[in-house]
Amino acid sequence: MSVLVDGDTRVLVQGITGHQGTVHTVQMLKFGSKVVAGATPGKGGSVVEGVPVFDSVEEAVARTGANATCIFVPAPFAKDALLEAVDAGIRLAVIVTEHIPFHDMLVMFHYARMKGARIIGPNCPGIAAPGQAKVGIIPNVVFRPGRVGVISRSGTLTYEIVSGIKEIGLGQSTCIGLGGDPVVGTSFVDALPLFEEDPETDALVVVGEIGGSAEEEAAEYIRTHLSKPVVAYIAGHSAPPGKRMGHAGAIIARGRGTAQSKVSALEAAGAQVARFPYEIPSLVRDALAARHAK
Amino acid sequence: MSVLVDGDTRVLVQGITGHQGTVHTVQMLKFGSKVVAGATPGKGGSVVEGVPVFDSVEEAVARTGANATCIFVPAPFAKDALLEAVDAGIRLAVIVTEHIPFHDMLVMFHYARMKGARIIGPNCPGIAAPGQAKVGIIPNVVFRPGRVGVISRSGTLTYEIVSGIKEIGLGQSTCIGLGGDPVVGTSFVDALPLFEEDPETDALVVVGEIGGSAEEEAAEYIRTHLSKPVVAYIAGHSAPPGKRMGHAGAIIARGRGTAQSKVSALEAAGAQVARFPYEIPSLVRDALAARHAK
Amino acid sequence: MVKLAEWRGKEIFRRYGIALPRGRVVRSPEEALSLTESGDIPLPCVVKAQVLAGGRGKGGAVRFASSPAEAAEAARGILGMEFHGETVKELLLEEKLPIARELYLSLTLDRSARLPLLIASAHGGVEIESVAESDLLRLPIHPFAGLSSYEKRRVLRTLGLSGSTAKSVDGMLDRLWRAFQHEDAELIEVNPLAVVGEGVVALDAKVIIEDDATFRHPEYADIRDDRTPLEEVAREKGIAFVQLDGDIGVIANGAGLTMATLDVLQQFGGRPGVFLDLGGTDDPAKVTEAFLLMARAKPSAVFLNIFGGVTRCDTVARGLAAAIAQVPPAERFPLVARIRGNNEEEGIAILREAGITSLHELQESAQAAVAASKGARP
Amino acid sequence: MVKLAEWRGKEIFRRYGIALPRGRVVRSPEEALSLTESGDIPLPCVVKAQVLAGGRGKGGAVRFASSPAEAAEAARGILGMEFHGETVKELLLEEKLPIARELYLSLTLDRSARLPLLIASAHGGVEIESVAESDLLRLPIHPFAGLSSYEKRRVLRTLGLSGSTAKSVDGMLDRLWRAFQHEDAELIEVNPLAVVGEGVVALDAKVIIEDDATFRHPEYADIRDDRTPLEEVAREKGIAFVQLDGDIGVIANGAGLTMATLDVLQQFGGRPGVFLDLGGTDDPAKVTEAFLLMARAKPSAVFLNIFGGVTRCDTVARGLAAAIAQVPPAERFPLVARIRGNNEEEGIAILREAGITSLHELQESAQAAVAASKGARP
Repeated sequence: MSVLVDGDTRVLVQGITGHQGTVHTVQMLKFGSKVVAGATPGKGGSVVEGVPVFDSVEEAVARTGANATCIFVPAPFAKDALLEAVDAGIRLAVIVTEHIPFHDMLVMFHYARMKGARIIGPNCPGIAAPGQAKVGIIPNVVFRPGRVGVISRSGTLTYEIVSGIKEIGLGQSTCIGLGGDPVVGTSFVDALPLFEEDPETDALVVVGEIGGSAEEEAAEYIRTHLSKPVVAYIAGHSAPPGKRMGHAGAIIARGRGTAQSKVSALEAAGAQVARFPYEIPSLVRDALAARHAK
Repeated sequence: MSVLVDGDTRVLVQGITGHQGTVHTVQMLKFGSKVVAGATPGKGGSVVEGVPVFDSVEEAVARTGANATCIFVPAPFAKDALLEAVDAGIRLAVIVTEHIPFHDMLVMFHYARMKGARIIGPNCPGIAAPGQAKVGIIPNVVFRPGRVGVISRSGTLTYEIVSGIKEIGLGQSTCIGLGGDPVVGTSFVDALPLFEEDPETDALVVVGEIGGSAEEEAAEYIRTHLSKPVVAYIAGHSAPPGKRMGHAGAIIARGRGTAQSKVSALEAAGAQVARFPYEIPSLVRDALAARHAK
Repeated sequence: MVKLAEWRGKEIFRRYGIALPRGRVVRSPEEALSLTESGDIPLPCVVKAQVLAGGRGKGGAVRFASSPAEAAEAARGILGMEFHGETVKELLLEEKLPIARELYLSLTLDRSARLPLLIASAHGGVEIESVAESDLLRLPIHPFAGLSSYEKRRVLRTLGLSGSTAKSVDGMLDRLWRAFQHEDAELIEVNPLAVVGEGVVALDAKVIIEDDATFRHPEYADIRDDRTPLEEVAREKGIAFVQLDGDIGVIANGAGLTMATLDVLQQFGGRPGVFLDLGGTDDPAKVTEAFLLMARAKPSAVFLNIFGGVTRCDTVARGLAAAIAQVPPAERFPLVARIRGNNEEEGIAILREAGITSLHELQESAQAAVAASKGARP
Repeated sequence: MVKLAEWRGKEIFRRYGIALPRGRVVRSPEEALSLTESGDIPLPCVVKAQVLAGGRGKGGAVRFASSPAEAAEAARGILGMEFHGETVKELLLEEKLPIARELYLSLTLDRSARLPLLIASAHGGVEIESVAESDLLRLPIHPFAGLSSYEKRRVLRTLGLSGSTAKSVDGMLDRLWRAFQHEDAELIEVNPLAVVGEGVVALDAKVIIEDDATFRHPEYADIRDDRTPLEEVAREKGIAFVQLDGDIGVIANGAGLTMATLDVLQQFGGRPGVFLDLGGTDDPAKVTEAFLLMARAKPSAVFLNIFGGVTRCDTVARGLAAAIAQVPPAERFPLVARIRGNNEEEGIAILREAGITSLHELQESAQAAVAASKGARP
């Protein structure tokens, strides 16, 4: 078992005919994902990398049984793409697109939730369960099947960390990149219970950033609900207050959301907090050893 | 047991300080309902018929544990009243107010559904379970505890029919007046399963009207899901096509929603369909006898 | 239900930027002559009766003119016509456009889904009821998401449009949706939506505004094209009053009970001619007014069937007793009364003092009313 | 994040009908003199520096004037001031109103709830961070329901208002909400909201527009009051470029990896001075541009730390190799490179040809970068 995706996940790629859509369709296929359909208005009937393309999501779902979507369409059209997917009955949407206005995302989030659909992202690398399926853009090379779950707000930093886990001979059950935008469809507290319940996951890596309070909320959840060991890392210790560090989410404001506040909360919740990314793999190994020794 | 309300129902009256609000608070109290609070902006601190009045629903809920609301506020303010109730955590709202624009009601309905709250009405007489609780305006005199469930789109016609059931010595488990507006929070197909599952209900009376397709949908549900006997009546056989008969819902358009279409559907579903209201009580008696004879 | 005449609907369309033919409302042949002579309305033009019923084309209420004289002649021919019970008092003069295709679009309510419903068809210009279901696109629109681009693309595929015509319809869909929501419409129908050159034009406009929303739209409160004069008086007094083809008057409370009462009367051979729904009231004066209004409709007999809830029996009885004294002898009619429910005993006592017996059963009282309408004394 | 100067925020407020003091932007003492002499700005008046930092009152960037000469004098005193790193170039001249009370209102985003958040306080005119939590109302507003009347009543109770002042705030809340939504604002803050007579007036306006929404609001795309010149150039080229206080340049991809890189450098005693987030790109030319931009910031050393995903290692290596050849000798600096991930081997090979060794570990490469910044050869 894995989290949210598995061998039965049938992936639709919205925006498959764009450059990124095509490139990552190839990568998803190489990973072993069942990419069953693409959707691009006006491009119905074409084929991209062996994947049939439809004009509408409704048609793609009807014809291929797609049950998850990976959205690459440009920001001004992302809201429409998500609504189309949700209305067509898709219940898992990974939104890779960046720069979606948060006012759009508010509507997307609450609409999807109302209809029982889950969004991962936007501005996220997506989700991957080695040996099962990948919906998103995390490089295939960093993975190796295993029993470590990874949840991260970052993109490339996640690759760095996941790769580090692989380099010491461990592997991942599922890795979710939540995205770093101010409004994300799935936050740490939404993702943590999925890993807690996943019998294939023995330990968790939580990768946070300064800004917002998602890590503090995660800490509270870890403290009260999580039985599995957690290794955490927070990026942005050295970031100057008030400077924008790239992600819209990574702003320190009003004395909340600082790296120190997050680290303290996570430590108080019993998580092992790494000071640097390269410390994570060995902390995970130690946590797994301690868990198995019990 | 009864349907939707019972002895633990704690009723809030929104618009309690208005004439209708006060009159029906008295009637609900006489019925035995626990009317625990009223809410009227600006009238917080006053007392109506022994019931404390609060400025906001939030305060009323916090202070009295109200878990159902009966809304009497005028149509232009009804949407706000409902949103306030739902946001305060109330999960059952009976809206007596008539003339609420359906565009407002669309927002009210979907917002309530999103938050897990049920609306009965608008423009409805509400719900009553004899011996348990009443939330609404159905005259107390027509009731008597018993095992007949009543679901109706009408107001006074419901009283007439419920009263008729009482006059032949039977009684009601729960009676729900759904309201006759084009958009109602609870329709026949929403209410039927509640009665099917209610161990206190042995037979059902369904009172419909021309217009819309709620009765046709009810027939489909009865045919496929209902084990209990159903006696039905449809008002409006003699109504001329296209004439508005009072309820915004009672318009015959496009050959759908005629009395004949509804009667045929209900008969095909196995319901006993009365031609006139005064035939209902004896049909119910027969249905109960047949059920008990089984 | 405020049904708007075509020209009023088009005024709304214009406010929302929906493309229309050039047109003007005229009320006389002279106006038609001068507007076409001056070139304000280009020729050839269309002259359309401003009535609410459909089927104007077949019924001779739409004519074409290619000269000012013909326009005046067409206006003369149509003005004053009786069309399905309406007298034509206004015409819409519009330029005649070169139509490539006729399409259909409407927005209405899907009661079951509790969602606005967009209906589109490539088969416009005919009554939509006659279009095969397979040629209709029915698209529910969620108010929380609004009309999405993907939904508009579905409409465009259904209509078989692309390029700049598609773009023109795309924009119109947004405008129709805005109008539907902001004007609290029950129905907005464009039939036909004409493809003219590279764009589209709304050749007709059917707009129905929700009665209940007129508190937000006082501009519609005065538009009442589809009511008889007595219905209009009743509306001003806040009484639901509908005229039918028969002779028995019915006063009841609540739509369901009113309809059931009509059904029962008809079953016993009666012909309901006017009915009046008191709704919920606790004002005897309103009951009095309603009764006097009923008298003006000159019924052969009146059946009063009240089940007291919000409207208490004693209120009705009091209003009725007061009214009876005020009806002029020439306007008197037989009355059968049945009052039940809240405060039933007080009501019956008040009626008894006024010389009226309240019957108990619906069946017997309906039979009595039918008999009275046919000359028997109740 | 497009932070708007007060006067720009107030222009938006004016468009939405939000009550403001009479005011004008001036850029010279002469303008201040003539506007007060002519009566366009009534006296007494307030002269406010148009800078983005807070604390203008305490910092001497707000002055009062009761004559035209005083207004000109105040303008002369403030224009050209350095205020928290900004040079004052514009002033807002406004009538001074008789203030009865100062309140606080803002709309922002509650990330956890994924809802807009309305914050209100009866304690306005001070930094909201200094107001006790118990004196703040935090009200999440659901976009599907909009700002409801009951929510506005809660705000009015919090502010302790009634009567016509309450009505004035009620209307303002609707307008602020509309502006928040329609302008795609991240923040709208009115502090203080002044009670003046029976109504309220927005004395200050802090508006931040979301960067990502500028495709809908091209009018904001050119407003860039809070960027350094190099940051501005980077923005035009679509590169995230931020200047800090140190001397080491960092080129990375992705916000998280960039921040982690800065953290590690600092840990080893380095002082990051500028960083540049390539984001996701597969265009070597963009990498070249970024590198040349970095050169203009004159770093003591540059640490390139790339984990290839969307941005492939070979793309980065190619762009980097091309750039190095173009850097003028005077602008050269030591470079430490680490490229990992997609197409890692190709990338390393390309760098090797350009004479650059890619290190493998983050720790060793960060240490090397710090050493290089302090004069050691990498």
